[in-house]
Amino acid sequence: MILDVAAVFGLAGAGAVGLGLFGMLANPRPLQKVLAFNLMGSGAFLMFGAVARRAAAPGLGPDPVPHAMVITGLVVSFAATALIVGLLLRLHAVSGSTSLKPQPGPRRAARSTPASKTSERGDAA
Amino acid sequence: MSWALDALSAVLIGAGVLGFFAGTVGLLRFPDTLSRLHAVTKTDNLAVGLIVLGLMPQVDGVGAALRLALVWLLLQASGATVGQLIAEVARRDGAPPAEPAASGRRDRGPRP
Amino acid sequence: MIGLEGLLASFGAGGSALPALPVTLPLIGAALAFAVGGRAGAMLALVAHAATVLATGVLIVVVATADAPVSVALGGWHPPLGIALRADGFAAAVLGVAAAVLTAVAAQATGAFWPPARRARLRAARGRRRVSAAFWPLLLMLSAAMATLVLAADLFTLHVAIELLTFAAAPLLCLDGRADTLKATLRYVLFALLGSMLYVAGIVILYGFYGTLDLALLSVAVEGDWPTVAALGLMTAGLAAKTALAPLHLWLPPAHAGAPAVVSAVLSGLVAKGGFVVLVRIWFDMAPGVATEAFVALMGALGLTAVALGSLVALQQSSLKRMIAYSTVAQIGYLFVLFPLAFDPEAQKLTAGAALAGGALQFMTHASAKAALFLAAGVLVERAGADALARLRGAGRRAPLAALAMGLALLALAGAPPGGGWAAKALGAAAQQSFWSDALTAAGALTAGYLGAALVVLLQRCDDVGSPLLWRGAPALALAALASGLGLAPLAGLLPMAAGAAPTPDVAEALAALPPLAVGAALALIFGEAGEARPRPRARGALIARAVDALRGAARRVVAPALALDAGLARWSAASVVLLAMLAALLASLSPSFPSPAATIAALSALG
Amino acid sequence: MTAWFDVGLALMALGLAWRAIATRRAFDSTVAFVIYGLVLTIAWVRLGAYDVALTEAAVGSGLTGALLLGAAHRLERAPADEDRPSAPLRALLAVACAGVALGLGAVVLALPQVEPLQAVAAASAAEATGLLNPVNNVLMAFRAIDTVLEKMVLFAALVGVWSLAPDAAWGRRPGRRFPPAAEGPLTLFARVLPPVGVLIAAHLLWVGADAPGGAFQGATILAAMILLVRLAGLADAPPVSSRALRLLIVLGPAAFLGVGMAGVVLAGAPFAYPAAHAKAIILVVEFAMLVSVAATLALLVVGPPERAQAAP
Repeated sequence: MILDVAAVFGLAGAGAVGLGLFGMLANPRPLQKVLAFNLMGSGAFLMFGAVARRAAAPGLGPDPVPHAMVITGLVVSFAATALIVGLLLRLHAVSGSTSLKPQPGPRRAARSTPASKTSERGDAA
Repeated sequence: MSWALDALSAVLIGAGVLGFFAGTVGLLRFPDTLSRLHAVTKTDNLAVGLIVLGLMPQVDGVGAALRLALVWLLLQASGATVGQLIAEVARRDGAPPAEPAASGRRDRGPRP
Repeated sequence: MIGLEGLLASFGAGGSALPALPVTLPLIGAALAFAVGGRAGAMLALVAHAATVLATGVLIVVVATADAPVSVALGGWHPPLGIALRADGFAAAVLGVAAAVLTAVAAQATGAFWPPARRARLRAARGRRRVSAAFWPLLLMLSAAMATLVLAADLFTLHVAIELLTFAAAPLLCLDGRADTLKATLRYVLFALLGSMLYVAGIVILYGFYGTLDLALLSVAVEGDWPTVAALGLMTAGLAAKTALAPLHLWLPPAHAGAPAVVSAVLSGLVAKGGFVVLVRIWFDMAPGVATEAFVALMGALGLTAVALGSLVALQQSSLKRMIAYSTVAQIGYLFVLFPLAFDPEAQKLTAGAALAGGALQFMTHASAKAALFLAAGVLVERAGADALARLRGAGRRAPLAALAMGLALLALAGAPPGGGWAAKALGAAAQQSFWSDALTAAGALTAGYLGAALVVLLQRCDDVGSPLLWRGAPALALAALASGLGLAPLAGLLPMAAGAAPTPDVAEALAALPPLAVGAALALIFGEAGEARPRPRARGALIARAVDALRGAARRVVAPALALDAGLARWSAASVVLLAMLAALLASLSPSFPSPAATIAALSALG
Repeated sequence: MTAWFDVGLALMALGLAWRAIATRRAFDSTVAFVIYGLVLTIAWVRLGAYDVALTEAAVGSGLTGALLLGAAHRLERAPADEDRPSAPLRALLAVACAGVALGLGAVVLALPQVEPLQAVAAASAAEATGLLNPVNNVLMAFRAIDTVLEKMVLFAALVGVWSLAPDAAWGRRPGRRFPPAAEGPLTLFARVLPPVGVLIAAHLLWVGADAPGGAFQGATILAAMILLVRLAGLADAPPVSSRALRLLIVLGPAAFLGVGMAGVVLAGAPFAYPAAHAKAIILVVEFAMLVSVAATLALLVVGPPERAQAAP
């Protein structure tokens, strides 16, 4: 086991995946969940960079295929971020909050029972 | 000849790094927005210039050297503009930009 | 067949471009429809879809008559450097049903989603213009993404395709711009992205160890060592999150119940199952030998959990679309029972035999029946202006075709011959794993129960019949007819059934389907009026009525905990824990040292 | 010495990542994320992935940062969300996530020194396209379908973002209106920089054939120029109902798809290029994509139409 460039940044990528995963799962704010998603993605891509570096051929440089995939992945992540930010801003404009907790709206409240407090899912009799 | 150029590069880049260091110390230690801004913009412009000058003998070809000069020019222009904008906001709000200026004034909650 | 070959020749060298057409044609259509806009744009979208259906039809015929899968190396670059599109029987079957669902959805959408005339200057026209400008390009991109998912033989291309599927589906969910649908969409997108990042981490590992992401090349290279197991565990957990396998279904019911019915039809019918297609590719095409007995048992158990939870919650819903949405949760579970059914304990690997054919049939039946249910619900709800079952009383009488579609879909899903559900079960039973196929039969009774409960309400007598909406239910009916006739379809050329093994419906089979249907009818009567307070003629005080009421009360109390469980699982933090626990369980079950359930049971009984 | 530099860089990235998820204020964590992106850019350079470094700086840090900063600013007064996991639950999640990270770390350390099959194959196949930049070969030739689908993902995201417009604003100009600023440093900058930016974008596209760079990186710079001009109030985006704007957006994907299908006739397979003109065709497609992607990226940052009244 050698701690070369690939290993160092591969480990950093693994760490970023863990941190991003924790952020997505544990952070209550949607905007920071998006940020955590980006961290998770960049961590996975960094691991891909380490993979490419490991496959470096003498005189050729790193394997270009993972690089191309990382570029594609970064663009897809940006599109995802843009879409979520748009959804969040719209939600904020409509409801004044960015909470994702499903709450019985005025229309639903009429139909759902008081017991189903946490969600609009259990509107049973 | 090449050792002379290398030495020149080393001196210029070393001076640039020193400049960056000074600017960063100023950013962290100066009391108010405008003086922090002053420290950063002045020394950084100079430091980037020194580093670019120091790199010029190391690149091959006039084209690459010209591109380095372009990088320096662009950094100058954007640094100057952003400095102006931050100063403008700081003057208007009276809030230090280290607490993000444009939006500021909400109290910091405790760390999670 | 000469005509066909002539047609093929026009597609280039021996029809090499054919598998690419279901991907590229809708994408071109989406771009054109968006750029042109308005009614002309929507017309272009329909033309592009028609062309896609035509290409898909030709592809299906070619695949059915060819001996080997039809594949094309894109750009002439062969794997590992390039990417191959590969159309096998499974792909052709899924493509066919996807084309049918999308056609029915497009037909229904020409009503509410058709752009208003250019001269319409009303404020409402502005909103409708917005909705239709988004709907048609996104529907086509969704179609292309689905085609790529079943055709691409490269794990990274599958990733991009599944992202395209998510991003095309998400905006469709919240076209109405209401806060609750926006919330549901956000939860969907965030959870789906979480799943795709786990998937990406998995493919990074695979690339690191094998140097390729091509399914065929990987299938000869993979071994069950621990990095491979880690990669497959991450990918499976991620895809389970994307496909809303209960207990990771937090986003699905609110999203699918809140969206416009036409959108729900395509989302529930196709999009929700996209992750499952990738799982089939990974486990059956790429790493069948890595699967362990514990792993397939875990997948089957997760599937049955989803079936039980989804069905029990659906039984207690008071709104039609929510009920259908929970039935989607149940049906995603059905699909996962494919894993234990297809596992060959002697060879210790997954086999692409009759069980896989049954799984494909389940997929096709659920896709078409589910889309039919949502389209029918759309017609009924639109007419009544509400989707609470209490306000839909008698709605089926006004829209008889929609009600008939619901009835046919019920029969197909509950496993009555000659429906697809019945054929799937017959094929599953042929796999000799009686526990899992018996469980499926029992689940069919639950399906008949909740759908029957809704039908009872829909067909009740009501005074205000109004003008009938005769033809609006036609697309739904067509899909339901497809679902309930799939058992007769000549699929032996596509799906891995032994020659002559295709089940034939006869009297005995019909009789065998009766007990679950009878149980379903009983459930329908017990839960038939869930959620509505109809004044009952209590004054007579008949003993029987009171006994029936007591029975109903008891039955409802028995299933009530499912609602509480479901509400708990809908919380983000609960779903987080479940996701990580599922990942851990998958990894443990895949590790070769993990004892198989059969061995554990044997050891336990030896102890006893 | 070098190893310590890398270790320091990696630790810095992880520290910034921690700050980005652990800080309460969205604005602060976004700033940490942007700096994280810049550190990552250097990491990519260290890994020898210059094309990725350019993309990371431009998109991962730059455009994503701009998008998130704007959103953080607008959502600043939003009430805090309540669905916060309890402390024991967070501890449990933290342990599990640490487990995932450790597992992935173990995988990284176990990575074999595989034979660089793809790298060799990519280098030897490069002559067929005439491009010397291996990454661009992969993007434009070997894995062209991925690139097409990725462009469609961007397109779908734009359609989705636009569909979030309030009904009353549909058909109007996207985003908020930036009032024309008084003449000042920003307006001067926004007049001086764009011509330089256009030159740099064209340069990146052109050298991308043989050196790090390419249509996407160029497009990001163009998008930044568009956003700068808008920010300075010098120009506004055209209304979303504009046919010209829509054509501009689909030009790139449509050109790529069209060339891809023409490959069936001209070169015998979809997404194949006739060998004699491969480089020229790829450059034309890349130019179309440069324009479309630049417009799409900028519009994604600008957001949906939200002005109910037509702009004066």
